[in-house]
Formats: sequence, structure tokens, C-alpha cells
Amino acid sequence: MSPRPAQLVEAVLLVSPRPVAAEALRSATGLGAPELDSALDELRERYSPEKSGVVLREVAGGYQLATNPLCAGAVERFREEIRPAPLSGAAHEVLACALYLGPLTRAAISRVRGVNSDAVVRSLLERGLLAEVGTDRESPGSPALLTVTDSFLSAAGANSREDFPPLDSLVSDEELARVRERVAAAGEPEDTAGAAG
Amino acid sequence: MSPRPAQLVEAVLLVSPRPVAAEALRSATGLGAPELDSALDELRERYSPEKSGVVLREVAGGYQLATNPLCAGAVERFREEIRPAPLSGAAHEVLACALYLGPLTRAAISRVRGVNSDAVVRSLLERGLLAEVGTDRESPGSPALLTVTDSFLSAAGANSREDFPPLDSLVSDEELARVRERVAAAGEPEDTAGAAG
Amino acid sequence: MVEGSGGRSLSAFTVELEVYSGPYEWLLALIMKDELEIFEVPLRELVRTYLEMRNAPSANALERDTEFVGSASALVLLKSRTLLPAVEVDGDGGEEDPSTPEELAGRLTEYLKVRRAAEALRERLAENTGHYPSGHALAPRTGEQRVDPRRVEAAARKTFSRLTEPPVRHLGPITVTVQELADLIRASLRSGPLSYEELVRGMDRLRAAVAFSAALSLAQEGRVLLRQQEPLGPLTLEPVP
Repeated sequence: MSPRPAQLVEAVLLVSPRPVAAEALRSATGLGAPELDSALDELRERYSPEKSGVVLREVAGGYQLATNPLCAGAVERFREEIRPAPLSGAAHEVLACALYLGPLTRAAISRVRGVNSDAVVRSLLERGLLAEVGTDRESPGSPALLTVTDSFLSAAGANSREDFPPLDSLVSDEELARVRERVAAAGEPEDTAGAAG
Repeated sequence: MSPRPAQLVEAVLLVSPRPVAAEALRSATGLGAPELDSALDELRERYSPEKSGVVLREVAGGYQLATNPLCAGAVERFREEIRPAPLSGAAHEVLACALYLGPLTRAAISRVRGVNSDAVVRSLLERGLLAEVGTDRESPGSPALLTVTDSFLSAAGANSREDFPPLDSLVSDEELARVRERVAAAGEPEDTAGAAG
Repeated sequence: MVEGSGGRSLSAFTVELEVYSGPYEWLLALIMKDELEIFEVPLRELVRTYLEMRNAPSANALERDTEFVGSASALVLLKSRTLLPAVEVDGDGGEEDPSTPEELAGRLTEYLKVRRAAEALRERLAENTGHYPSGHALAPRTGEQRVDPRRVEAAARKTFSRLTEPPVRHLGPITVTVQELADLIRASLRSGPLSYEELVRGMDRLRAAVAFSAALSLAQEGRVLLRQQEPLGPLTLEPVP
């Protein structure tokens, strides 16, 4: 008896903790693109969060079997682990810089945030959410350029960097106009009454 | 929305590489024995070898998700391969001795190289590049005779020993005569009498 | 005075102070960009305002508190620095201050966007926690050993040819001794330091080699000093003082 396409894909996904790209799935299973697509459709259904304790995720450019977050409590009890502490506000800001403005240097991150960010960057490198990708040859000392990693994309449930809302959509024009107004008003120290939202 | 019992069990089994005992499953999921039993029934059906590329195995230690043996080919192709470390210079010399002068004993190899070669020979035997083929009955203790294996030929991209350049194209007659003396000169390094072959 | 909400951490926290009224996070940004004098900001009042707002129940109270404490401590630090005599604070953020209002507005805008993006990320990461990957990773398999046939061939040449003694017929009989050259060196050093090149000028290779050997023996006996500034550089022989 020979296995069906979905069975082959399922078996390969079981043995990979990391997301597996479609091409790697094709080369391991020998399936053509249309067969793989329908196998993945079948598995999407089979491993939907409503039905299953294991879900099929499409993250970081690949496919991954992972536990359903509904079952996270049981998994954590089983592994006798506590959920890792959530990231600090500073860490989220640094990740946002790397995601939207990166690759960029530590100094550039610090400039955008207005505070030295080296310690936060170090801890994100250790957690594997940031990585160094090449160096900025234009700057003195050729500092490393930082960007977000596949682990970050996976943790954010994102397939790629394009999977996030554009930066410009996050602040409304109205808010931006108010920043300008405020900056203009700041030239006149007596005017501090400007209304804000 | 709270997860069904089978979902909880399924999630725990996904993260555990080893079989999980019923008791550990109960304590992680908080399920009672009858609930766990019916959850396992459901999963047995869901992960049956006919349907799924992932199967539920019941082994001595408990329950375990594993790949369906039908899918072993795809799993094996997916599996990462690490290249063994390249061979040392000494290993190449020993292989050259076995290829051109073999079958010959460990002692003969050491005599030709001028250094004890036992450790190198052992590692090449372990890697399957050398093999013992009979014994040298003329020598005291009937030591094993060594030669290169088919694995060696295939590792070198050769079909047979004839794919290597002949020995007399590599060294002069004079050199060759001395080499043969060494091979033949069991235990008598000073004995330079009678060139072999 | 204050509008608190259980939504996005501190973004909904607004303050009304004598020097500023508006969202808290803009206050921070303005201070950071030196647009508001930190010593004009009454920190105590700021904390009191926050505590009043905090009474409203909120789903992410702990997170919000943490963030407030973080930023408030930064303000305290900043204020205490401002009150000290001017010390050049040199950090990565120490780029020249924006000179025009447009530049300032540009930087504030960028920071505000990053802050919003950070909040969106926080939510997104929180929604996606609890996805634990499979524990069934396979150990990598050891691949086939590769053997380079050219290296085997080279090893054969090397191994099988080193049994032959190097030919010496071209070497003439040695007609000079170390002792003779040691005497020559000592005689030459009476008139001061001497370079090895000078010493062996006009000698054949054999004599030059024996002279080197003699110099080494004399140095070892402590009768000559050998100086060489860099490896393979000129070698100087000096009399021992």
C-alpha cells in the first residue's frame, strides 16, 4: 500500500520543529505542486484549531505542526515549564524598529527610540528574535546590521515581513497633524494649553 | 472555548519525543481515567496507519506519536545529513598503502609509513573504508590482512582499483623496490635483502 | 482630568499638567527630544494622576503598571541628570539635536509610529503564544564519507618516495669545521658588531651554513649576542660586553 500525499506531508511535518518550506516538502515527498497544494488543504482541515490539539501553521515561509494554544496549559504542565516572560515595552519597540526600518544598526535603533538600546538588543539576540545580517560599511567601524529572524516571524504567526500592517497605517493623519501643531507651538513657551485627544 | 480531552492529549503527545505514560497524560491534562481512555480511543482512530502519516503507538512506556512506516522514504529524504569530517593526511597515507600494496598487515603499513598506524587503521575500519580480508599465515600470530572496501571506492568516485593511476606512474622503480622491501621485511627493519615482486 | 481605559497599555493615558496636556506618550517623546524642559514637569503630580487612573479595572493592569514604572523611572533619572552640573551625556542617542521644527516633527512622527507598531506587535505576539513545536525532531544522519582520489594519489607519492634516501652525490666533501669559523667570528667581532650578511659575503653555501651554525654555538655559549629585529630580517652578531 502506498501512502497518500497528505500522509507523506504529515509525516515530514511531524519530524520538523521548524517550519518547512513548500519546496523542501516537495523534494522530500516527491509530490508535484498541485498535489502538495491539495495535501496541504486536506491537512489544514484535519489540523484546524476547532478540531485538533495540533494545528497546521503557515509561518516564516513554511508549514509547521504546533500545539493548539487552547492546549498550552496542558503542555506547560507536562513540560513543567512556565511560559516565558513576555517581552518588555522596550523590546517591542526594538523589534518594531528592526521589522519596519531594518536591517539597521544598534545606533540607528537608539536614535529612533531616543535611548540607548544595546542591552535590549543583546537580550533579543540571545532569544533568537533578532539576528545580525551583514554590516553597515558606510558607518565608521562597520557596525552590524540587525533584522528580525524566522523565529520572530513564527512567534508573531507571520509568514513574512510583508505580513504586518504598513507602518504608515499605524498612526492616523489626524495624530500626525497634531504632532506638527504641537511642535510648532513649542516655539512659544506661553502656549501650553493646546488640546489633545 | 475549552478544548476537548482528545485535543489536550494530542497536544501533549506532539511535544514529547518519548512515550508518555497514562499517568503523566492524566496529570498534565487533568483528565480522569475514563475520559483519558475515550480520548485515546479517538486518537487511535484519528492516527491509524490507514488514514494518517502520523500514527499513535502504544509501547511499553506509554503512548507516542510517530511517523507512519509507510512514509519512511519521505522522512529519510527530509532528514538532515551531516558530512563527516574530512580524512586526515595520515588516513590518506594508510588508504594509499592498502590500495596500492594491499592486502597487507597493520605492521606492514606502519613499516612503510615509518610510524605506528594502528589508531588510523582502527578509525578507517570503523568508517568502513578499510576491511580485513583473511590473515597473513606466514607472520607470527597470523595478523589480519587489510584492504580498501567498496565503500572506499564509491567514496572516491571510483568503480574499481583500476580507476586509480598505476603505482609505477607515481614512483620510480627504485622507490618501488624499497617500498616492497619494507612490506616484506616483517619485524626486521634493517633487513633490506631480496626485493619482493 | 484623566481618561483611562483597559485597552492598549499606556496609549490611552492622558495627562493634564500646567506645562503640558495631552497623551502621556507624547509627553515622553517631547521630553526625550528636549522640547519640554524636564524640570518643569512635576513628577509627583504625574504619578498621582496615573494612580487615580489606575483605579479603573483593566485587563492588562500589570503590563501597564510595568510600563509606567519604567518610563517614570526614566523621567526621574533624566530629571536628576538635568539638575546636575552639565555633564556631556554621550550615548548612541546622542545625535545632534534636530534644528528645525520640521526635523523635530519628523523624528517625533517616526518615534510615534514605532511606538504604535510596538503595541501592535505586543498584541500579535500575545495572540500567538502557546504554539509549541513538535518534539519529534530527527537526529541528523551521518552522510557518506568523501575521499578525494587526488589526495590518495598524492599520499601514495609522498609515502612511497620518502623511503628513498635523498641523493647526496652533488655534495662535495666538507672542508671547513665549525671551530674554524667560530674563530673567524670572534676575530671579526673585535672591531665591533657585524652583520651575518657581511660575515658570509664571498663564502659558498656550505661555508655560510657552517658559519651560521658556529654563530649559534657561540651564542649558546654566551660568547656572542645575536640580534634580529623581525623574523627573517637581517641578523647582527655583537660582542658580549
